[in-house]
Amino acid sequence: MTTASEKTANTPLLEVRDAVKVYGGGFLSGGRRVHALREVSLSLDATPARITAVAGESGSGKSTLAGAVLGFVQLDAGHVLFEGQDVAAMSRNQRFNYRRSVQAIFQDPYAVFNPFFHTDHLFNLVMRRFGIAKGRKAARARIVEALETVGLRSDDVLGKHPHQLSGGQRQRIMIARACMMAPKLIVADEPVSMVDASLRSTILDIMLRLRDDNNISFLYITHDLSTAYQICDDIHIFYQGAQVESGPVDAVLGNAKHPYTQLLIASIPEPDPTRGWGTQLPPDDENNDRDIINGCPFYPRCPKRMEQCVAHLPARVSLDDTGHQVACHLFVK
Amino acid sequence: MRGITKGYLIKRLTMLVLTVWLGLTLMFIIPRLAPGDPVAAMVSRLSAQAGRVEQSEQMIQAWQERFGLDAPMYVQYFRYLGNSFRFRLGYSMAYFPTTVEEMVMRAMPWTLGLLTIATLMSFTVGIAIGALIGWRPTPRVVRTLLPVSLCFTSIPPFMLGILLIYVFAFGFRVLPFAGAYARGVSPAFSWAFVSSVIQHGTLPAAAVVLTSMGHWALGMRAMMITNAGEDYMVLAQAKGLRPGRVFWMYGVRNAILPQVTALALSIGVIAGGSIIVEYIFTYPGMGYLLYQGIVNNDYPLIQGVVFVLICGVAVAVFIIDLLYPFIDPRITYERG
Amino acid sequence: MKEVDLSIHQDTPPPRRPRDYAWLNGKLIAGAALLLAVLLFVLLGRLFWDVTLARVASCPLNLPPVGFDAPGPGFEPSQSAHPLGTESSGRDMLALLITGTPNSLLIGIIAAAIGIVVGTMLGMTAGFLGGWVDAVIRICSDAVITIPSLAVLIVISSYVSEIDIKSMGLLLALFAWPGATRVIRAQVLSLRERGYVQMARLSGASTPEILICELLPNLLPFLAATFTASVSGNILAATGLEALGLGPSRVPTLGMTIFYAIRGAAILRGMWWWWGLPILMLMIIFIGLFLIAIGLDELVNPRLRSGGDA
Amino acid sequence: MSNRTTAAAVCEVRNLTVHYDVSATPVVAANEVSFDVYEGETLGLVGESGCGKSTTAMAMLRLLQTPGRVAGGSVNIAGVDIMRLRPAALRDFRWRNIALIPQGAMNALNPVMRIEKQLADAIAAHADTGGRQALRARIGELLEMVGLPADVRRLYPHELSGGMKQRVCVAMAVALNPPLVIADEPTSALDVVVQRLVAQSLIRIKETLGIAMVLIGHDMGLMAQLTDRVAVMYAGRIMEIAPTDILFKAPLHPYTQQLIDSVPSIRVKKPLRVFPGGPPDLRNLPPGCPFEPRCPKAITICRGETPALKACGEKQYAACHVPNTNRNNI
Repeated sequence: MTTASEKTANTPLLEVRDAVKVYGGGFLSGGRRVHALREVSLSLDATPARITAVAGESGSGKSTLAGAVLGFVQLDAGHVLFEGQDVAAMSRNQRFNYRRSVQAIFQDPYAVFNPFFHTDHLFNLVMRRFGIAKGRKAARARIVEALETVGLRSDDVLGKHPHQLSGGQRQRIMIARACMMAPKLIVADEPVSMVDASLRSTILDIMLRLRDDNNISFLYITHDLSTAYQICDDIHIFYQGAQVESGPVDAVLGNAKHPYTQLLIASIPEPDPTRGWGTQLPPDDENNDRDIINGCPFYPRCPKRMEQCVAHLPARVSLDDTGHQVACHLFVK
Repeated sequence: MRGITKGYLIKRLTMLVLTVWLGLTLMFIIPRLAPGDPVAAMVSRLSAQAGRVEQSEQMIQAWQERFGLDAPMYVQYFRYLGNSFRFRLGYSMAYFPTTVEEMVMRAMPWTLGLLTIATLMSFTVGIAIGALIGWRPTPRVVRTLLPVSLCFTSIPPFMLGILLIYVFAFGFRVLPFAGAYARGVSPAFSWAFVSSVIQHGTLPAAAVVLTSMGHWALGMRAMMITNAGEDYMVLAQAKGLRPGRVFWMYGVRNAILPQVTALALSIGVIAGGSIIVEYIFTYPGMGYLLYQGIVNNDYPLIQGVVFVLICGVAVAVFIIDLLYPFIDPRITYERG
Repeated sequence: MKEVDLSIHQDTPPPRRPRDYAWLNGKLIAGAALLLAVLLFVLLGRLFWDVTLARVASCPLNLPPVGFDAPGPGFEPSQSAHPLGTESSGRDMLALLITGTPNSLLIGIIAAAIGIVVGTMLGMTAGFLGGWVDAVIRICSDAVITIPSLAVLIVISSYVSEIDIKSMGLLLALFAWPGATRVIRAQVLSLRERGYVQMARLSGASTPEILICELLPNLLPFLAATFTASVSGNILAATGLEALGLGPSRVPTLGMTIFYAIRGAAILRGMWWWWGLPILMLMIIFIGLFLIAIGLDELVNPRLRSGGDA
Repeated sequence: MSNRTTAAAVCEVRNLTVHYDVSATPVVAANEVSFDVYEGETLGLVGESGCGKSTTAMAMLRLLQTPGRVAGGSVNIAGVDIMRLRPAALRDFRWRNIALIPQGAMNALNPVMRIEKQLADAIAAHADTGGRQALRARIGELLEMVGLPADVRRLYPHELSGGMKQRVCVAMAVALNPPLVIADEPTSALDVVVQRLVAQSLIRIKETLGIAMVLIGHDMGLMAQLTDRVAVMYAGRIMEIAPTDILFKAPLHPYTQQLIDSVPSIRVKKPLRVFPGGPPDLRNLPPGCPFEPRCPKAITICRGETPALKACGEKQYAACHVPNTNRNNI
């Protein structure tokens, strides 16, 4: 390892510090307040590239976190740091660099295309702004190269309207677009939840190759623990805006400690008729509209709840030296 | 939480007050922006007229008091707002010493009656036609014939009014062409009077109804078609419900919601259109009163009529807004 | 070929190509043809007809159109020099139509154009920025929509002794923006959550760039539909004012002709051509605009086509 | 999972063919689909998007909307061919004999009607409700059966969570005790924990009422947990049909194999297997076996001849020229 990379290795690539986001409750909007992020902290190392999963159900705040990392969502408190720089307080130059280094893939591979333009528009937009290649020819070569990385032939997809392409082609174009900029981080917001089984492995495979060959880190936002288990290195389990359990994926999913993680894992239907669903029945979902403000948000559904759970949010406790942390009063000494 | 919540009520009330205030302020600003100081011109015209009018002094005084022309602008403004909210609209210049309130009160019932009936009719008939055209199981014959009834859509109501007068009042001479009731009949709750009112109201109402129902029909048709693809429509059919029930409770009931919103939005336009219809038919309502004001340069009358029109429309919109939560349970829903 | 949305019952929606048959929409074509005919009439008329005949006392009075009998005693028979007849002040109806139609159209177009530009800017700002800016713009436009604009315009016109075509258009534009604001705001609200807006942002585009380069092209059909509706609404308001005698009086307009006809008791004297011809012309314009508006509506919302009339 | 041998068929689908008339040559969305559903069993209908599973379900209810139409075949439920019923009889037949749990839980309930009224609607259309009290009691009973409190009946759909809405749909489907219920991706829009809850109520009504069910889905995991038999569809055809335990242990069709292999596990890490190609384009199907372009085992005959569904072992049928028999070691 050279000294230069040592320096970057010390500062994390991405760091989220005590991020808080609350929706609603304003004067005009009224309605109840939704805690989308409750003091969330996580960090991604620069090298080697890793895939970090943020997993949770709908309403867990995982998409808000993605939005905050991409600069779409303003935090109410806390910071998002990219290579040590606060995203909210960047200079023009830093912001340019950040835009180039942090890219995204979204859930819906259709909506990301402006229906008015050809698919080329997406590439041209980036080309022009970031000056990735000089001249038409070089630009074209760059695009073709990026498309090849994701297994697409440029003749099949360029110069077409998005509706003329299949879902798999569209999603791969998105990845190619992100790759072309040679980013350091790609935020993948549910990239496989709207594609068929056969395409799912194709896209996950591309993500793995980009991590290994191009040294691109991923923040993989998902509701699907199984795909996270298969491709991720680290995982953070979210529940209603709180990180309930995090650490290396084998530790968290193989040896789940938080009752919520355990419930999630037990609820996954196994593609094996001989292995039943287990006996742990989830509590009913309508008991959960009680909004716990200070305590553990999982309290209303938790099978192991205790008195102190309502009182205050449990701090994250490290279980071992691998980084496996859990936020549950069961483990607070 | 059902029906109207406090927050919703406050929002709609704010809107009502705001609309009326905006209208009043416009009425206040317009004469002061007009070229050549029309207020001064008005006063001079007033003095010229005073030769003919006995209580001229009193009239000019009342006029100046109302507008408080020598006071600072903000004093004038607040005095004006105060007077308006107490429904003191001043004296008519052409019919002194009749007050504008009196004249408006005399004209209002006619407009209110004509407009309410015409609007409700065009809305319900239009909705019914649109619902039938947009409903797949409607017999093909009906779906082909019904759109014919919409042929007057997009034509301004007053133009249709002229045509109707020409055909029915001048040509066939079956219906009267002017006024609200026959000259010989005195206003009383008698058959002669009521039938006369209905006869006189038919053509103006027809002019409004025939020209506006097409818009409701088109909006309704679009929503019925959009609705037909909704999952709850498929489920209703799967449940084996009678077609009538699917049509009303699942189709019409949902498709009508956007039309009610559209109704609230277009009341102002409908009221504007009916002003001119009344003028064409010399119907003794607000529209005709307004025309008289224009002809006589009777500015207090014009402003008074327009102020009352603005209030009336704002109140109508407010009422529709208050009814809305009862037909759409989602509107005031807030969790927690 | 009929375009249908299979997505409800088939698992993959087939490609939808709204642009492929944009110009095959019958209503759109019919509407455009009507308006084109009106324009052609005006242009040819200016070339081949003496438009000074639209002045007062340039012709004999009260002539019926060629081929029609006089409506009663006291009328002269029709003359071939005045094929559409003349009215009570001695103006030639054909010349009136030729000169009045473009004026009426112009007022509507000026007002609608200003309204659409202002409305688009406000609607985009409101929809994209959200927050209190949106609240203020929304509340204001809703309040202005509620106010019966024609009534306020009557007040204004009554204070203005003389007005020309352009000022009339400007005056109408005062109330022409809220409709467009509402439509555009609603569209932007739904479009701004689309992935491609986020994509453009990731590609480093600024907010104005996103609004103009990404959103505006997709709003075009909505703008076209709103514009058509607005032209129609403004011509209606203008003719309404003119029919009350509040329009421009130095240049002929169709509404002013109707005003004179009403004042001249044309209906009761049986002079149907006096009010009938300008109304016919306006009806053609309104029907043309209306057809274009519903044609555009079907373009924006393809389901409407396959639905009811199928 | 019981292997019924003597159970009678509640529903017999024979050669069901559905066309979508979107161009000169119709798109065949379901092609000669035949299967039986036996009393009390759950039959899974699984496949990727565009495979015709939802189309088949809708055709079974005669709810296809234009341009879709049934071009041939029959669906016999309780001895009546639903395709031959006249409109009035069809109306009466639906829900009493075949009910639907729809796909979009979010939008399947009428937003302006209370839950109670929507449940009552279904009952009152077909049976004597026995008065207001009896009806209310019945509705409470139905809601309880799917684990919802009785006061849910007073609410509007927007006041319920997705899982609750879907369970209301389940309660509605069994209101008249129909012999057959079609569940069209009943949990596809739900979170995994809620999905488990809804699945639980499906299992419960199946066990207590003995209702036969056709479960449409794309999730092989859910199929393994909820069904007794599974039919795998591809490009409008049934590729394989077999009892669930056999199908998962020894799939015959290469496509079934791929479907099972592509489900990521949460217990064992295995290298990702990437399968070439995407779902078929129904407008432009290859001659022969529709799966041939993506099939790792394709041979010459696959390109020319469409394989028919044939028995390849007890209760197991596959439409393949080269079924995977070497794994068939049971």
